[in-house]
Amino acid sequence: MTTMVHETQQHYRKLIDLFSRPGEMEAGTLGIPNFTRFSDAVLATVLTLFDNEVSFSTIEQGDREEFMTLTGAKAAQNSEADFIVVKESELTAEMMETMKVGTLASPEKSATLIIEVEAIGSGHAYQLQGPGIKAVNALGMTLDPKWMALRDVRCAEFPIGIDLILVDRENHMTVIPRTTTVEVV
Amino acid sequence: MGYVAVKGGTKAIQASVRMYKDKQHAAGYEIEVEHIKANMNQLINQIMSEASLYDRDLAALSILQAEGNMEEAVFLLRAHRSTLPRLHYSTVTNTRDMFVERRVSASFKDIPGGQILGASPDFTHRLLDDDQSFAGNKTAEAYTEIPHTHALDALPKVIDYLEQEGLFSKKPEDDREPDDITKQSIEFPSSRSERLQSLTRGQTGAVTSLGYAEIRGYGYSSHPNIGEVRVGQQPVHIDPFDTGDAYYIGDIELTEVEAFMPADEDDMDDLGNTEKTFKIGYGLTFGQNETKAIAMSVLDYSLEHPVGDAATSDDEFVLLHIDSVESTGFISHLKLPHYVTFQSVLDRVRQTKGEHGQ
Amino acid sequence: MRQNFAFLDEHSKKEIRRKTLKAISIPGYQVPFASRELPIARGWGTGGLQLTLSLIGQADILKVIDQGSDESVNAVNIRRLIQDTTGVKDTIHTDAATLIQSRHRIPEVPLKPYQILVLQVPLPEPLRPVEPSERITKQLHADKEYSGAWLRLFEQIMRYGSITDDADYPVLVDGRYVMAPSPIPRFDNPKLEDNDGLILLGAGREKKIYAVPPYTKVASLAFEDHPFEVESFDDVTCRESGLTGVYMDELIDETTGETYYMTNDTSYMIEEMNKEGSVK
Amino acid sequence: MKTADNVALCVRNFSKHYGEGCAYCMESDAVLDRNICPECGTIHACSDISFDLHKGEILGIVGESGSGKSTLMKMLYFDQEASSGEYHLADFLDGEADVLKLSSRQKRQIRNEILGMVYQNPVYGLKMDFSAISNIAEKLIASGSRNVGDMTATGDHFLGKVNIPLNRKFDPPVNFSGGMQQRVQIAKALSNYPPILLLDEVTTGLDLSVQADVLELIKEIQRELGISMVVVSHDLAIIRMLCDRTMVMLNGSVIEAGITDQILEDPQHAYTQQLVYSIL
Repeated sequence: MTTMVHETQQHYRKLIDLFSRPGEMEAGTLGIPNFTRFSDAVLATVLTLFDNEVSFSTIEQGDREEFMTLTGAKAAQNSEADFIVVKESELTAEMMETMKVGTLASPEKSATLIIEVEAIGSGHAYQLQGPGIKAVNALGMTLDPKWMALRDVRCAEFPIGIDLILVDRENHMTVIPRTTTVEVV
Repeated sequence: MGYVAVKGGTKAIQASVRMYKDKQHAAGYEIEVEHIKANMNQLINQIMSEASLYDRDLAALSILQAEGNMEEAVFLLRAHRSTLPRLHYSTVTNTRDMFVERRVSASFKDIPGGQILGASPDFTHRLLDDDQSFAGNKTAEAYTEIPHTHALDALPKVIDYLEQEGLFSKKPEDDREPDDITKQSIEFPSSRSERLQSLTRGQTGAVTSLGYAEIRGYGYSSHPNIGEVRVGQQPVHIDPFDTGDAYYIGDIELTEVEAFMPADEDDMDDLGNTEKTFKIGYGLTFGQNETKAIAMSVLDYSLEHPVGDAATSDDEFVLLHIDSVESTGFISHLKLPHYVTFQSVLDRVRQTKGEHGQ
Repeated sequence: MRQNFAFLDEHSKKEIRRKTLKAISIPGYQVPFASRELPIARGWGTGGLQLTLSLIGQADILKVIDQGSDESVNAVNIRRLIQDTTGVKDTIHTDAATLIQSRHRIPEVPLKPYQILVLQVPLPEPLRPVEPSERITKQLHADKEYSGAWLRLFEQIMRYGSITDDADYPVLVDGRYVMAPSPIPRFDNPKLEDNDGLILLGAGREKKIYAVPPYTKVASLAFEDHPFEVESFDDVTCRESGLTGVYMDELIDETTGETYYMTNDTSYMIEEMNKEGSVK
Repeated sequence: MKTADNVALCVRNFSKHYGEGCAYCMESDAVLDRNICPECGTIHACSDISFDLHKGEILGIVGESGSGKSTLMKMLYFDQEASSGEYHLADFLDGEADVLKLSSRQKRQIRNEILGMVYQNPVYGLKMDFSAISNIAEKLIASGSRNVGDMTATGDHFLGKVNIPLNRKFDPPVNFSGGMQQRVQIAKALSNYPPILLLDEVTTGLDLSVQADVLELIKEIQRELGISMVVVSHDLAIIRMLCDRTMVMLNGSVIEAGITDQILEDPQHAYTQQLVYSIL
C-alpha cells in the first residue's frame, strides 16, 4: 500500500511535468506485475489517474477487467468515457470523432486519450508550439499524422478539445494537451 | 557566517498552542469522552448532522477537543472525514422501514398509526434548574409502553393519505445515482440531490434563519403544514458485490420532515383552470435535529419552486453560504496578515490622491 | 489517529490530480473540484494546501511562505502540517525548493524549470465584482465575454483618473481566459508570463483549481493609453539590506516615528546580504 | 445558401415553439387555436418566418402583443434560441454561415460586433449604476476597443448626437428620465457603427413629445450612417413614419408584407385592414 502511494505520486509528478511541457519525454516505471497488453507506463498512468469515480474504454475484455479490478473504474462506451486506453493500431476515425470534447462552459468534461505507439523519440518529425513550450519542441514519434489531423479537428474551438498521453513500448511517455499546435515536418 | 533567518513565527506558534492547551486544563476538572456521549446527545446530533459524518464516539471526542465550540467540533470531524476512503455506498434506504421512536403530525389530529410523542424537550419548561431535579428525577413513574396498531418499523406515512385523496401527486420514484457534492463541486443550476445534500450539511443556525426568512415574508410567505416529523432508527445496508444480496451494517438515527405547501398545480386542467394542490418540502438530517429538518424542508421547497427575487429562491445564495466550515473559515481568515495586499491598496490610494491633486 | 501520507486519502488525491492536469491543459480556466476539508480552516489556504498535498512526495524539498515570509505564522502552520504528514525536507531558499506554496507573493528569485509554485486563492472568479452569480460568470467565460472586466477598469478611470485595482489584478491568460492571479501585488503580475516553472492556483472554499503553465502569455488587463502599472518603490531603499527594485514592506520606526522600508521577500534579502560584495 | 449582394440580414423559416410539438402541429398547414396547438398545447410563438433586410433600409414589423414580433426580435439578437430555421448576416463570413449553428461564443461576438439592440425597457440595455459614458464604452469594449481616449471621444460624439448634455456623461442612467435613458441606449447601440440596428418598441411608454424626438433621431441617424434597421412596434403610426417596408404579424405568422405605403393604401388581409383603418 505504502509503495503504491509513493509510486503513483512519482508517476503523477512525471505527468505534471509532461502536461506542463508538451513534447518533452520521460520514462515511466511500475513496481507491480503487469497482466495487460499495454506497456508498464500505460498501466502506471491508469493506476495513477483511475478510481471508482471515472469511466474508461478499452478494446480488449482482459485489459478492461484488469483495469476495473485494480482501480474500481467503470467501463463505458468511447463516446462516454473519461479516458480511452488504446493502441495506435486500434484507433479508429469514429473513436476520434465521437469522444467527449467538453463544452465551452465546461471544457474539462472531455476525454483523455492514452495511446500506446510503437516508438517515441523516432518516427515522424512533429513540431510543437504553444503554452509550456519556450519556442518550438521537436518530437519524433511513430504516430500516424492522420490521427493528429483528426485530433486537430476536435481541438478546433479552444477550450474545447482532447488531451493526449502517448506512451511507447519502451515506456517513454509524452503529452500533447489541447493547447499545443502540432505540425508534421 | 552570515545573516540567518529569525524563527519568530515558529516560536510564537508553539507558545500560542501551548498556552491554549494549558488553559484547557487549568481548572483541573477533566471530563471523559464517555461523559459527553452520555450527557450531550443533542449537541452530538447537531455536530454529526453538520459534519455529515455519523459517528457518536468521534463527535463526542470532537466536542471535548473543541472545548464545546460547535464550529470547531464540526470542523474537526470534516477534516477527519477527508482522510477516510470511500469503501462502499449503501443501497437505497426507505424511511418507511424506519424504526420510529417519535412522530408527530401538525396537519391532522390523529393519523394512521397514531401520534407518538417519544422523547422530546418540546414540553419542558425552560427554567434554569440548579439542582438538576428534572434531569436527575429518579422517582418519576416508570414509562409504560402504549400499544400501537402498527409495528413501529412499518408505520404508514401521512403523505399516503393526501395521495389517496388525490390532493398530492406523487412523483415517480427516482433511483438514479444522486450527485455527490463531496465528490464534485456543485454546478449551477443545482440538482435536487445537490440541494438536499447541502441543506442537510448546513449550519443549523444558518438553515433555520433562512427557512424563517422564507416563510416570514421573503418568499413563500406563508405557513407550511408539517405533515409529519419522524425520528427513529434507520437500517443501512450495503451490497458490495452488486449481487442484490444486501448486508445490514447498522442503524443510524434520522429526523425526517415532510411539509405540505398548498400551491398551484403545474398543469392546467382540461378547461384551462388552475387547480390548487399540495406540494412537498423535504427535510432529512442525521440525528434528532427537528428544527433544522423543518427549516430544511422549507428551503427545499423554496429552491424547488422559486418566486421572484427572494434570496431564499436563489440556489447559489442559499447553498454557497450555509456551510459552517466555509463561512467560519472565510470570516476568520480576515485576521490573517494581509500587509502585502494592503501595501498595494496604499499605493493606489496615494496614486488617486496624486491624480486629483494635479 | 492513523495518518495517511500527505493527510488526504488516495481517492481524494486522485480527484485533485485529474483536475490539476485538466487545469494545465486549459490555462487560466477554473476547473471545479470537490475540495476536502483540511485540518486548517477554509480560507486559510486549503486550496493551495490540497494541491501541495496531492503533489508532494518523499523526494521533495518544500518552501512555504506567506506575505513573502517563511516565518509568517500562517506559513509556519501550513509547513508544520505538511511536514508532520510527509516528513519532507524544507528550505527557505527559493532555488533549492522543488515545491513552493505561497500566499500573496511570487518570490523575487525566478522559478526554474520543473519547479512548481502553488498559490493560495481566496476568490478565484475575476468577474465576481461585476457579476455575483456563478452560473452567469461561467457562461461569460464560455463566451469569452470580458467586457465587464474591462468596463470596471474604465469606470475607475472615469471616476478617479486612473485604475484603482490594487492586488489580485486581473490578467488575460494565453489570449483566452481572464484570470484572478490571487492577491499577489501588481508587482508580481509580470512574473506570471513566460515563467520557467509551473504555477498552480487553488481555491479551497470556492472549490476551483487553475494553472499557468510555463512559457505562457499572461497580460495584465489595461488600455492602450492607460497602461498597467506596478506598485512604485522607485525612491525607496531597504533599510536592512540596501536593496532596491524589490517589493517592500512599509514600516514605522517606533522611536523616531519615521517611515522606513524593508524587503518583503525575507529569504531573498538574507541571500543577497550574504553574497560577497553585497550592498551592506 | 448565401445572402444576396444588397441584403444585410436574411432569415428563412424561423420558428419558435414552447412545448414538444406533435405530429399534428408540426405540419406546415396545421390549423391552430390562435398560436396554440389544439392537440398538444404547444405554443407556436413564431411559425415559418422568412424575410430579407436590405442594406440601408428600415424594415418595420407590426402586430399586437402576442403576435410573435418580440420573440422574432429576440431570436435575431440571440436572446432566445430559434427552434428551427436559418439566419445569415452579410457581415459574418460574407453571409455564407448559418449563424444559428454557431457556438454561444461566436453568437456573442456577432451581438457585440455586428448587431446593435435597443430594448423597450432600458434596464435590459443599460447598466443603470454605471456612468452614461461607461455604458457606451461597454459596447465599444465588447467590440474590441482598448483605448480610453478613443472611447471617450466616441462616447461624447454619440451622447451629443442623442442630445445628452455632456456635463451629465458621468451620471448613471438611473438618475435620467425615461426619454434620456432611451437616448443613451440608442447612443450605446450605435457607438461601434454596427451594420444592423434592432429597435424593439423603443418609444412605447414615452411621452408623446419625447416619442417624436426619439423617432426623429432614429431617422436622422439612419440617413446619416446608412445603418440597416429592424423596427418592431404595435403602433402603425410609428411604422408609417419610419419604415420603407413592413411585415404584419398575427399569431406567430407573417400575414402580409410589402412597401409600407402600399400596405397602408391597399391592405389585403382583414386584420391589416382593421389596423390601417384604426389609425386613419
